Amino acid sequence: MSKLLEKMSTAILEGEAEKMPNLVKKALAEGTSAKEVLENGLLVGMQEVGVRFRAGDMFVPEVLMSAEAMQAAMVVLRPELAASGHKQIGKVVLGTVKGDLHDIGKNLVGMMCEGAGFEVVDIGFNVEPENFIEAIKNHQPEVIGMSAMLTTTMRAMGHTIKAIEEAGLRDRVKIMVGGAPVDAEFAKRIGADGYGSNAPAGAELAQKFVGAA
Amino acid sequence: MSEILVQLSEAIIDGNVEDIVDLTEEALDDGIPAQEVLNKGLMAGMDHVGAEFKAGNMFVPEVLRSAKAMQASMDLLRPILAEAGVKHTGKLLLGTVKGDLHDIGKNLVGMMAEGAGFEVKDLGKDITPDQFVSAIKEYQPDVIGMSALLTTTMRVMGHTIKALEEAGLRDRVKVIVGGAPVTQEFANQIGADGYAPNAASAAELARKLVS
Amino acid sequence: MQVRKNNYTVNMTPTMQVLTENQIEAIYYAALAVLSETGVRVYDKEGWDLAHQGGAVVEDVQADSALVKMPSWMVDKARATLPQRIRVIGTPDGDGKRKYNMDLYKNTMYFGTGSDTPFTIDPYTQVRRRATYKDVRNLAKLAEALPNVDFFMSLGITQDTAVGTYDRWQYLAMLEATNKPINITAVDIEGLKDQLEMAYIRLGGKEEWKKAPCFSLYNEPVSPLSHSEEVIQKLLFCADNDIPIVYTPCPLAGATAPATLAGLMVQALTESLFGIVLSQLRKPGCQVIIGGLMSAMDMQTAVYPYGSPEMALLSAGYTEITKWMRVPEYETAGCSDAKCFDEQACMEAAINISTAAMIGGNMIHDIGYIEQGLCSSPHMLVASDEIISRTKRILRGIPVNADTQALDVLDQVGPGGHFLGHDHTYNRFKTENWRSALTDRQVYADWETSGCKDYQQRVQERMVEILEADAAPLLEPKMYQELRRICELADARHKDEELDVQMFV
Amino acid sequence: MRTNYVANAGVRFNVFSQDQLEEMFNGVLHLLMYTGLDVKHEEARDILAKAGAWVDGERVRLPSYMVKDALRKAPRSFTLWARDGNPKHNIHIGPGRAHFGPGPTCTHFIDPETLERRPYTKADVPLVARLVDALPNIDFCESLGTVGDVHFDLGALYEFAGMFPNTSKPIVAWSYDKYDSAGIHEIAVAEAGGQRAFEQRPNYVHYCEPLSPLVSTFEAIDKLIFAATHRVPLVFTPCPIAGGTAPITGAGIITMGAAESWMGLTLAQTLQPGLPFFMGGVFSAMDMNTMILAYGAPELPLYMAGLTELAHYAGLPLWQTGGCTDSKTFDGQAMIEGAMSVFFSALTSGDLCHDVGYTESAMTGSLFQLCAMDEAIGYSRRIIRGIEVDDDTLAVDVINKVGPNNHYLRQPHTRKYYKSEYFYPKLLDRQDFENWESSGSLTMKQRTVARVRDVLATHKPSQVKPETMQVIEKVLAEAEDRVKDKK
Repeated sequence: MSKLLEKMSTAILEGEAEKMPNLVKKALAEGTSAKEVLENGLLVGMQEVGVRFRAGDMFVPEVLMSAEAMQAAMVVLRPELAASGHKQIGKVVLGTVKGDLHDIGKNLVGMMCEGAGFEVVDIGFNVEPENFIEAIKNHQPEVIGMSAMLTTTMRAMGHTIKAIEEAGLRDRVKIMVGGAPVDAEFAKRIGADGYGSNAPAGAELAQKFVGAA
Repeated sequence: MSEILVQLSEAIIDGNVEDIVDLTEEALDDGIPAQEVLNKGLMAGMDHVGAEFKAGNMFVPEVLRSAKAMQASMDLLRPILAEAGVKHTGKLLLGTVKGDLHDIGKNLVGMMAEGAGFEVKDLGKDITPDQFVSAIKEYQPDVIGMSALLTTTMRVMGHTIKALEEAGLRDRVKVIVGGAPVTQEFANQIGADGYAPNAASAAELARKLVS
Repeated sequence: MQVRKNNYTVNMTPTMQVLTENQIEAIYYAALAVLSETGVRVYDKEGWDLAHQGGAVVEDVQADSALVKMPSWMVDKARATLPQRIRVIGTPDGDGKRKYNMDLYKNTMYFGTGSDTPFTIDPYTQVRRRATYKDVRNLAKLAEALPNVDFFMSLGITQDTAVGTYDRWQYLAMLEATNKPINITAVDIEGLKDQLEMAYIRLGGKEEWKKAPCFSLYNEPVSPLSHSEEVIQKLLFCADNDIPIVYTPCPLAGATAPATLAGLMVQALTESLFGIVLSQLRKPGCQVIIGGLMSAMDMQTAVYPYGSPEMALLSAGYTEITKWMRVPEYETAGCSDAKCFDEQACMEAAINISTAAMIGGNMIHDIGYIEQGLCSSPHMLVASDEIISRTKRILRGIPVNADTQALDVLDQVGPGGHFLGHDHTYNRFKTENWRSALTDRQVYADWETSGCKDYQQRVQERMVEILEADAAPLLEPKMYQELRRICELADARHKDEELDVQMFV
Repeated sequence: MRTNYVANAGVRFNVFSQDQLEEMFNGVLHLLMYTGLDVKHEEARDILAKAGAWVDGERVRLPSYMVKDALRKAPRSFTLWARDGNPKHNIHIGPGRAHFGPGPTCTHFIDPETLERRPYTKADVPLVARLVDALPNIDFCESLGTVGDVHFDLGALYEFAGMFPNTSKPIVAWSYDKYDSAGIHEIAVAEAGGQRAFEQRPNYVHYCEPLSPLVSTFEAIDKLIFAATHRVPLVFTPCPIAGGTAPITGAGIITMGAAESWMGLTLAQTLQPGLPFFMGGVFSAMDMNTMILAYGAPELPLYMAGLTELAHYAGLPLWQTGGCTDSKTFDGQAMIEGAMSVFFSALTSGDLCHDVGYTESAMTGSLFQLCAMDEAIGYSRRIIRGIEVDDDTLAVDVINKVGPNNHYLRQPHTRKYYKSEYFYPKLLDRQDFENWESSGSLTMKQRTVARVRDVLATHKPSQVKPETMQVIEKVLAEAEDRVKDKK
């Protein structure tokens, strides 16, 4: 692996967003392919971040700094990837369901997904089923993530899935759900494709859905 | 059973030191034999106290009150019982071993044993093996009880038992030991006849050993 | 001889202080600054209109919300009419007496449970599962029996009843098993109305409610600085109907609140002050209890810790602020992050109950919570009751007088004696010394003989003993039917909502 | 800029008011002056008589001026030094500082491998010392046991010999008699580099225990005289039991116990003015049914808190008690009792808090209790640090910047504070249920066992000088020689 790619993954690990654009540009200028930059540079760093976080050696604010660094790199890299016809990791649409104003968990999932290289569209909180449907049509995401913090609002996740089915869009997306009162059993019951018990698990799940993990 | 005996045992249970002397006199005046006053009045009360204490429903200060009441009544009964030639349950000799000045546990055992009908001789604390030996010669106890509260002094119980052996007295008495750091295992190790984890079971143990 | 002391101050209890009055004021005035300069977002038009009429600046009006900024004089005005004392009294027993009284003001202290956990620990199998109607009734029965639990909240969501109406069923389950004051939750405004009607029936009329309500309502704005439509509507309804409102945000330092504990308190106070002002605008004298659950995000697991030292410390510090303001306080303790009732649950509860008791919030809730408030544990409830009893012993402090200093007793007993037989001991040992059947103090050999039971096993046995004790039903069959009818009517109104009925169990 | 502004640096806690403290203080002086103590040491009685005490047979009564004079001479602030000079292991005694460590003399020990209760042995000493050395919230060392597998007179010496090379944290040394004391001192002095060097930087504290009620035993006084003449900082710690060997009331037990300590203080300061002196010790209630001294009773933290305030009022550091339990096993009771007592101990800033790791009412030492309490102490220390209030922590600007319904995770303010503001537990688990389940559904007991074993397998304390090892061997050999004819 080239020195530059190594530097890149270290910069990701250290959360040095300001260094990233130059590093990526330099690597591309040296002739490293966009795919290689992504896979052998950026993602290597992010994988290490995941490992360290799970081991309790990295803290949420540090992980978010790494995610920011990843994002900064992706801004430069994304057009290159598109130009080279290389498939991007994917797009995730996230929202907290209708009736629920809690969105810290969802925000965290978003940041973690960005860190994993996803393009994230956050449609906010108190989101009606129709708005989810609209977002699927507009953004063409591979993955939908829904969050609910309250027992009273978690049923809205079921309503939303139903609405997506009725709109004929169910096959076009994978749906993951999460939030304090949710568990795997409930996710299955309402017909979701998966359940993430916490933010990193949500991001991992999204990666699994697109075959990136 | 006569009302007065019931009152006597209740006075024991309540630790009613004020009334027990009058009640004892009343019972004797009624013509109830001293032996019966002891067994059916006082001892019945103390048995109840022992059981309640063991069950965690009565507490040390209350038990001590009961023992005090028992003592007050016994002061009256003892000469009459002696006259009638009634024998004690047994004689118990107690002491905290050399080097140890803690004697609360031992005091409590004494009071419980008195409640159980023993004649108790308390040597006090800081008692050398030699003092135990000469006390046995003097008082002829059936049981001796040794106590130690410190890990540093518990070994002296072993020395004392050795001294008894050397003085040829070991067969004449049963030896029981107790105290916070003492265990059954340790009691076996030093050759004691029994170990009791608390005051109530020490009195019981003494009773078992003489019966 | 002078027997009474003169010019002499006594600590009647130990005293604990996190913040000085100056620090409290710094936080309070910072909150006023946030309320007037940053403002809060209100997702209810009736709410922002009311604020506007009362003098607030309303900006950035959107379809569903508006930014409301309140000048500080509005807070001063609201505090002038805000009650400093609130009473909640439980429901009547067989003789018609309402004996469980919560008199909430500056130095009083009451403990109670938390509410609405999706999961519970089965009392017999000890396995974690979704909570049911029967669980709530069982937990209420425990609360009724435990002497140091003063109020109850539904320690579990009844998930074998309809999702849209579970609040009524929960309330019924609680009324079946306890007469203690209850802090209810409501699914929506309709659920609140139904429960109020149930309370009127249970008390025997609205007049009885006016003497003293038998429940308060838990109402939670969303941090940071957001007040949802539901929350505002419930607040207004409570103001109109003399229901005490617990207006309690749950900010999380570093995530939904500033990372510093002082910053979190500023924000939480801003959120509660908004509730206070709005309630007093709607109806001067409206009864508000503020406080909340405050903790710091665990930056390793990204969870909301309920057993953290920061939670204990924030609860204590915030209680001092509310005492200074003379608003009844809703504190937090008796909860843990442990996933089962283990040594961690006991350690965390021991310390957070200690801090809560030393500071003395008026209503201290969340007893019985484990797993970050997602699971209730009957064991934790029973153990917390005992821990509260322990801390109450410490709260009694060390009185100093001739009698307790016992110089004459010491002189009588002298060196080398003992105090066991002394009247001074006999007369006091039952009140001076704390004991509990759950706490083992046997010597090792006796403990072995009695089966080597550890604390968790003893708690389990005590819990089952209470659950299986015969208890006369608290509700007459006719009363039960009347209350149940309201729940059933609610179910009937919601019966067409798919996925809503029997969603979990 | 704020003016005329008072802030709390940490959490304040008081059991007594100033008036009550003054009354308690004078009660102790009264007791010493009119009731007095039995001092079972002739030389000590002579010394005290010469200094002005009223001696009547064994009974010694102290006029108040003597006690006040001794209090004035005793230092409130001083340092106990790590033997290897590691600044992190030094203990600075002074206002507002609480330190923690195990206690001595349990007969039994929980075997770290089998988890069974068994007699304490020589081989256990280094384990305790190494764990103490590694745990971040344990500040000083005691052995958690009485060595049972050596000659019965040499337990204390083997304890010190086992602890000293295995931790550089200051040790509180218990001994049977002055011969032990001399051996222990020889080892410590060897490492310090001579008596003079030791006096300047003492690396251990000597522990003596008088008897309640109101008796200064021969051994306690004999050891005190040794420590005072060799300038070894001293713990003089009675162990009264309310209702048993002390009045049942809190004010009564504290008054009596303080008098017992101050008899030792007066003698020590007469012999060696300025000797660092800790009053103590374990003040709790008797369980009136099982008759044990209740190490887990709520009275213990309460009475200890009151005693701490009295000590600090009198200008002395305190030998506190906490982290102990009456439970026979590692369970909820052990945690409730241990955690509450360390918490209150931390709140009152009792200077050295011992008995951390005691179970079964001081009969059994447990590394697991010690390790769990390390966590409880860390937890308590976070609480007593209190809440800092200044313009930066009030965060009004940050709140304004973030506004309603947003989050703070990416704020520089969060990045600045998230490590210093929060406590990060080592044993308390905060995972969500699924992660906890998939990582094995471990209870705190299981996690604690794992952590203790991990520390014992990996932690390496700093070594003592090679010469010191030789002195240790020499001292032990001489001691064995001294007792070889005693059975």
